[in-house]
Amino acid sequence: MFLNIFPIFLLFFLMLPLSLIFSWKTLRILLLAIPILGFLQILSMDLNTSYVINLMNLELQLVRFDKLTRVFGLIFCLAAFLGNLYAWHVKDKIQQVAAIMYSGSAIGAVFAGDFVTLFFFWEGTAIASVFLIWARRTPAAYHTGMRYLLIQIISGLILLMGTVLHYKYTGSIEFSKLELDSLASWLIFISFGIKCAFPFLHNWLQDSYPAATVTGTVILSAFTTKLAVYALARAFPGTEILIYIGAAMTLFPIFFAEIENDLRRVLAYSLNNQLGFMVVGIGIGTEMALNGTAAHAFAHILYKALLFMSVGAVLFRTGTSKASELGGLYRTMPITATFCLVGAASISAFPLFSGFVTKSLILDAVAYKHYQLIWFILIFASAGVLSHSGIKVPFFAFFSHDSGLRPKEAPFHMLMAMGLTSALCIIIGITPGLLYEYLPFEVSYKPYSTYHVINQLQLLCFAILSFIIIKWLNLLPQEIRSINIDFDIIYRKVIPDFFKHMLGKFEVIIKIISVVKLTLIEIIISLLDKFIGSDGRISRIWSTGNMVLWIAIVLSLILVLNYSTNI
Amino acid sequence: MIGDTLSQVGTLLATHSIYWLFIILMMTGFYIVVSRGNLIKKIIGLNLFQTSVFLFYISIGKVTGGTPPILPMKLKVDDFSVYSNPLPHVLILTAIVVGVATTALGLSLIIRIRESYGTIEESDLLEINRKIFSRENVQDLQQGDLFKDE
Amino acid sequence: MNSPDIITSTKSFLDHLPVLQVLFPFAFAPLCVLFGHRKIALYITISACALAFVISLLLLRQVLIVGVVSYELGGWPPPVGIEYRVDFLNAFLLVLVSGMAFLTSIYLIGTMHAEIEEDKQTLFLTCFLLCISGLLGVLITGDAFNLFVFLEISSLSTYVMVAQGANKDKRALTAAFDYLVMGTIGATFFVIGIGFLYAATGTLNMYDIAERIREDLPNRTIQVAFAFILVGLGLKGALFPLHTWLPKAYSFSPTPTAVFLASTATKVAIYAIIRFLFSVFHSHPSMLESVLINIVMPLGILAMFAAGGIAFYQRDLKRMLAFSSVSQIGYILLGVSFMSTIGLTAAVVHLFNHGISKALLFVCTGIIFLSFGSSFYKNIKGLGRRMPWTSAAFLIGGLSLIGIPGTAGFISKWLLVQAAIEQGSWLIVAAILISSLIAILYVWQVTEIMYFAKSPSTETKEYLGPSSFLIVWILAFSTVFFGLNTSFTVEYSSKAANLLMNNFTMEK
Amino acid sequence: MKNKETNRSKNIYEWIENPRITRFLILGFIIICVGLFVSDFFYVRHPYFSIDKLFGFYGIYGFIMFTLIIFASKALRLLAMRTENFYGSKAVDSEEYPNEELDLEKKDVS
Repeated sequence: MFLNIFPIFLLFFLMLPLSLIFSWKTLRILLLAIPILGFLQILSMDLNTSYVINLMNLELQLVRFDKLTRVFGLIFCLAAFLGNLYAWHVKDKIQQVAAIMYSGSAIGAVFAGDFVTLFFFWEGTAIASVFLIWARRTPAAYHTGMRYLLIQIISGLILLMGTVLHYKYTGSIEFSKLELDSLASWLIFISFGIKCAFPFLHNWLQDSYPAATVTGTVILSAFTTKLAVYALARAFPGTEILIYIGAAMTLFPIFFAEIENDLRRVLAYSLNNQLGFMVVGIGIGTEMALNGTAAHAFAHILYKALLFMSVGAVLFRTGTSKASELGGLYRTMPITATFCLVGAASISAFPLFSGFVTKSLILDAVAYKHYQLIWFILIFASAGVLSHSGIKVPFFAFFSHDSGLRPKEAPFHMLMAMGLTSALCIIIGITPGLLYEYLPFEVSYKPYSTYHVINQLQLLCFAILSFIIIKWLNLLPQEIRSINIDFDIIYRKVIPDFFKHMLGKFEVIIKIISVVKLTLIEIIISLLDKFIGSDGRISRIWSTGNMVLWIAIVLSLILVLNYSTNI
Repeated sequence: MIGDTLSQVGTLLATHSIYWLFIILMMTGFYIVVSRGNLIKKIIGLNLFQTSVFLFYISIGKVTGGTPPILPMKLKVDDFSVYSNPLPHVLILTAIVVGVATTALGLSLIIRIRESYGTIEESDLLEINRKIFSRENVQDLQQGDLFKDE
Repeated sequence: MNSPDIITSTKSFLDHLPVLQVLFPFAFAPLCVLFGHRKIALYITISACALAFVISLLLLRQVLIVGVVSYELGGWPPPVGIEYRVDFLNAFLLVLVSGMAFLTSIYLIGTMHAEIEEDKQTLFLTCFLLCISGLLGVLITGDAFNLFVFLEISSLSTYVMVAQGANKDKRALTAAFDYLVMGTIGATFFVIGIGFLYAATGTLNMYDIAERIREDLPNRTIQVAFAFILVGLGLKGALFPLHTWLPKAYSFSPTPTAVFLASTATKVAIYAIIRFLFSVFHSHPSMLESVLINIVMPLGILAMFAAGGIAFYQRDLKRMLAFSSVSQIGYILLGVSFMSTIGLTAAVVHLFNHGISKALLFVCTGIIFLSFGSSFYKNIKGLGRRMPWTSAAFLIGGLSLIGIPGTAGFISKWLLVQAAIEQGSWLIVAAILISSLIAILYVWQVTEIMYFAKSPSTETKEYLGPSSFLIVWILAFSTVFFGLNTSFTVEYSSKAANLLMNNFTMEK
Repeated sequence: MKNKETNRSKNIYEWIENPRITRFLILGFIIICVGLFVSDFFYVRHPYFSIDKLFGFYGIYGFIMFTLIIFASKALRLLAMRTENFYGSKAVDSEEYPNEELDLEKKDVS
């Protein structure tokens, strides 16, 4: 049946032509309807089907549907729906269409069965998503978007190089498990790594997410990195190096998040840290670990979106998301505060919230494989998550000292989106079986054992206790209007400064070049104007005599040519 | 070499004199179309040009010593008599019709042009048309950037 | 023109398809005048076009079965009598022309009363039908002189159709007059060429001429005939420096005329060029080669760039589209001049695809013109919001002009690039790609104005009757359809190209 | 500063401003912590490694690590902190969020 293998991304891409035609009123509804349709479609599709088209001697597998695809497809549709609901108030057509194209590309990439299709959607996500940053419409956002786009496109190009090499080595472009044994697979690995924000490749994430619009960040947070997690889970399960990379990823963002002032950037660091858990799961590569990764990605998209939504709502009402400017908002935004607390509890993995039932899968998988050090790092990172996402974000935004701001409660559609997401977080936390059913492998895991619950509560409660004591002693890092340098200083400051310094010495030559360039351009433009401009030699109206003369010229050209060559 | 060519040309002139006539006629017509500004004169030139081609066709059909390709009703038919090729004549009948239609259409267009523009001199017409063009463009320029609000 | 004796013939209806193809529009044309009422005339036109379209489809099927359909007009066997001869190439283009005629006739339902003065509508339709029959005749006939007659029938009626734009802009009159002068000279050149061929061979049947000149060594008569025919037809087909009639004729004529002409008239002339090159003069390959490579190819490339550049400078949609047509014809002639199967395929596919896309663009422009009274860029600011349906369709057509994958234009450009690669001429590949960039420029300019400029008012104002709407979206849909599904276009074109190239390679 | 009659009834977080309740809650929280710590006696533990066999390991680990994080970040801050316009106009940190997109409605506070 056709419907059974319908490429769902088409549904999303349809919005681009439709957006040219329909009024914004209709489009808004379509923006919500399409993710729902996609969600239902995925639910109704038969497992292990594929849809192949033949394009210029390449077999492109547009749809490859199995359990791993399904769980990511479902959460992407869900995230698209929630993100669009949250953005109901936005009247910026370009931004919203870019958002839906972005989610469509991500879904297309998840369904891609070969590297060429994957590349297409890989770049699609890059190009579509940058509009969510540019939609802020400030020069700074433009520059940030360009930096983001550059890195994303480079990731795509590396993927393309890897694909070409892979095809050369193996003669296949199928997107399946790879071994890290050739240049091709390393290139592909690095390309995935860039999107997955591996250490030292991570700065695009913290750089761009706080620069996006209120609603854009929510949507951005859901797709790009989780797409990379999916790609890694598909191509590199059980690759040991991922375990160490993942551990490093959980570790270092904690400290940066703790001292970061912009709450959206705090969340971006925390996103990076959560990705680390998933990457470790992929590195372990057992069935349980991969289940854990998929489940954690699922839960993570929801609670991370929830946290971004609540901070976004604060930004929407107060105009800032900086911790130093906020505080005490619970007085007038109690509902948002509650949802934020739900998100915080989920991400900190309190029992009965979604993070708990998914993270413990990964932790146990690590423990079963006896990676002791890694396990300790992950536990440490869990405490770290609590410190910045669990406590810092809600505390500084809604509680803390009174900032004097008295904004209105978030608009209804935002509350709806946050409410739905909160409900999902809690539902998954209470009945993990619902989610486990859709995981790539069979699950026989019971998260709610006494041992687990008490251990987790001990960890969290004592950490909170420590927080209370530190707060009481007034030793918390203060919120100061500031930024913190990270690895990106290398390419944002050091290298450009170096080049500027170098180029300064050749100033004269540069000046000459620019002058020559300008005069050349002027000459070309004047020539163009003279010949093909609005009243140019060729483009102006000709008299009949001129026209007829040209006939004679062409004719004689042909005749002369014939006479000269054929005698 | 040159002498050879000259003698060749000489024989060509002598044996194909009728063709040269048509070519001169054709060039005259062509030249009129190119050089005259008056639209009616242009049509006349066009006519000359076409007619010369018709003549050229008819002359192809001529067979030396042949009779007209008409079957005489009363005379006895001589089986061995040579007659000219009738096909070009027939073709040219069609072509003449086309030529007449073209001339008629051209002239009626000239009437309409005269009604709307008040002139049938091509230089004047060109000037008027270019003025209209530049007026359109000037309107554009005055508005400056197309993206400005109105 | 002889007409067949249908009643006494023992042949079945299907055997008479070739002549009926031309006859229907031709015979229905006087009916329009006879009835005199514009509504009745319109329905007569539509039914004639519909019949012609159906017949062209039947013919195409027949060609698929039989290969080449030959029809003796008046019962005289070919070398003596006039022969109608249908093979893959003209069967394919017959579908294009009659199909476009049919769509244009439907488009006329909603727009004729606004475009053409009331008392002239009947006569306009008569001319329209005559033009169709002329174009179909050019495509179908196998007789060189008959081709001239049909060419003139279509041209004469075209001049009249162009002049009908005079009630909106008086420049239509001078445009029509210039077109008349140029067209007549072109046709006369063509006749001179035919005359020389006749003098050399004593026959007018194109296939017979081909047979007879094969035995001759290349001689002056044939060379001169070739030069005259190429220039004469090149003029009708708007070969680059001979294109000057085209922008004026397209931009000042009523839009239905522009729609029909842009999608068919030049295409038919180029068909005639291809026909003469590959079915008549193919026995003199070295002559063809030197002319094609030294004259036609450079002119084609020049057209791609110069006309594209001029299109970028235009400030009026109609003129922009007209110049872009000249540039696209450059692509087609470039494809022809490769003298390879794939190049010829590219040319024929582009004839078809460009016909559809340009018709779409002109239809949209027509609707814009009717809604705002002009199609200047300054009047279409923010059109994306005011006329969403038309603008969207226009965008699709524009993308096809550029050659974006997923549109018809991509297929032909892709084939053309392949042909160039096959020739190993990377310079030409670069030229094609760079000229596509120019196309991006002039399409993007319009898109930007349509979608990103602020419009003076926001009310929707779409002059879009059900018939125009239908036509716009049929054309938009087929632009996308033929961009995704190439089985129809590429298959037939490559068959046609194979057939033509066979002639050619056999000679070599 | 705010109208007690209208707002108190609406807000679910009103208790935070009451020091008695907060003190009581913190006390309760400490009791819970102690309870969790002690509860290690009462259930079967499944330690994965040797260290987490320790009594109350998770509590101790959590407490120490949290403290460590806070102080380590304070140290990091000394190293990494810069002014907001360190990257100049090419980063969003130095600018305010553009207001056109926002809906900065204030709650009516009389």
